[in-house]
Amino acid sequence: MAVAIKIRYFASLKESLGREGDTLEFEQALNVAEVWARVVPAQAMPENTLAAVNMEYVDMAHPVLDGDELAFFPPVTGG
Amino acid sequence: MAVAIKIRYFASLKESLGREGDTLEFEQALNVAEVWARVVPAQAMPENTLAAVNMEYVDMAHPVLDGDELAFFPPVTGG
Amino acid sequence: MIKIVPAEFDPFAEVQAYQAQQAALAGKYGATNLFIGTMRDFNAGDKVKGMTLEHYPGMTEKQLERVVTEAEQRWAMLDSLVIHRVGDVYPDDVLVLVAIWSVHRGDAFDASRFIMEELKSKVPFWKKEILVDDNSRWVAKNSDGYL
Amino acid sequence: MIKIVPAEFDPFAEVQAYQAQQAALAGKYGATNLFIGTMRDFNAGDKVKGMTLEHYPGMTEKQLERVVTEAEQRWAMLDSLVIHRVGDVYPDDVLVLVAIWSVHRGDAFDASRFIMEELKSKVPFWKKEILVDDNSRWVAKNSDGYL
Repeated sequence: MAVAIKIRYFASLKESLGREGDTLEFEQALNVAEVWARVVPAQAMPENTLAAVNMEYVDMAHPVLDGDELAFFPPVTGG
Repeated sequence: MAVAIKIRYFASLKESLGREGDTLEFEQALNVAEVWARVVPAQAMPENTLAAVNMEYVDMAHPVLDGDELAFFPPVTGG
Repeated sequence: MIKIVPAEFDPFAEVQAYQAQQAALAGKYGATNLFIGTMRDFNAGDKVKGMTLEHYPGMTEKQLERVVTEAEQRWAMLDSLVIHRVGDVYPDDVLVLVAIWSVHRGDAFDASRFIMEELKSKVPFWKKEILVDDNSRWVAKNSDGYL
Repeated sequence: MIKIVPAEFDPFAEVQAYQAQQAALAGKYGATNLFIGTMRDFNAGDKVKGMTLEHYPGMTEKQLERVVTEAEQRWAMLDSLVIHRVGDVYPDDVLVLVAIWSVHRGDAFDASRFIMEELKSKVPFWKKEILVDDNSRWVAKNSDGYL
């Protein structure tokens, strides 16, 4: 059964990748780190990259499910 | 040589003594506690009473000099 | 209340207006603490002429709500108002306001500081600075506010 | 700046006006903390309808100056404004404002809290509460703001 997810990039990560996001369909179960390897195969994930699934922080081993919105971004610098 | 000082009372102390202050002249050297005993002989100094000489906090053994303004008051409760 | 605003705002007017609307607060709060973060014209040794504040619509609000709820669980807060600016900002513009109303001062101080530290370390906002030579750079990391 | 005022004041208007006059602050401060103490309509389990704030003219200012100077020696403050009300006050009246401007937030938070604790424990002000039954009583002691 195919799983479709949406991936979003923010801030310096969005700039360095040159795009705001990706979509990905896959068959076998993937976690956050594995999604990165699929959508950004040419580049290792920058150190300190944060990940969120459906707007909640997750670690890199978190499984990604059908319909999820997965976001990657650098450390936050608001305030 | 006579020494003359001014004594001031504030807040609940002023109310319980029924006056804003006293003046005192004396010959031998007195400290803060001894001044109290002279001007309020009928009443022991309430626990927690604070004293200031010339608007700086002092302890009860602090000597009082000619022209000093000595103040007695309860714990402060501003803010 | 939490607001993300794309235009300049006056933190004092916001607090006055908010407080005036909260009838339940009248006579009940003894302490109000306001923290206001303002854009400086310098950072890390360089002059800065402007900044863009990016956020993650949806997640930013969700994480801010979580931070305020956590503060409410830890301290006796009567009310709070948090406003954060996004978009293009300039020196002297207000970036963030955290206002807390409480009965006693310790709660207002503690909750304000907690919310600011959590906001700075966990809520998705990112600053890109524009230097006076028109070069721009992303701010890499917020400092710890206790140091 | 330190002010002892015998009439109602608006802390927000005071801070806005003061800040607007300090040309040297523009662009230099990243953090402003305001602590505002307001009269509640209750204390120690009783309804309170008014209060008289007594002070020791001369010593009050002197001790407040000392507190602010000590804060300036301990933290990197750019500026400060402290206003304390005296005389007859009523619920919802502002009693005290402590505003600090600094480059970084830690200094503004720490200095505000320090000044409030010192003010509450060392600066000569005394509160006499008037209860709803017209009985009055002196407040015996301020609580520790860290508890």
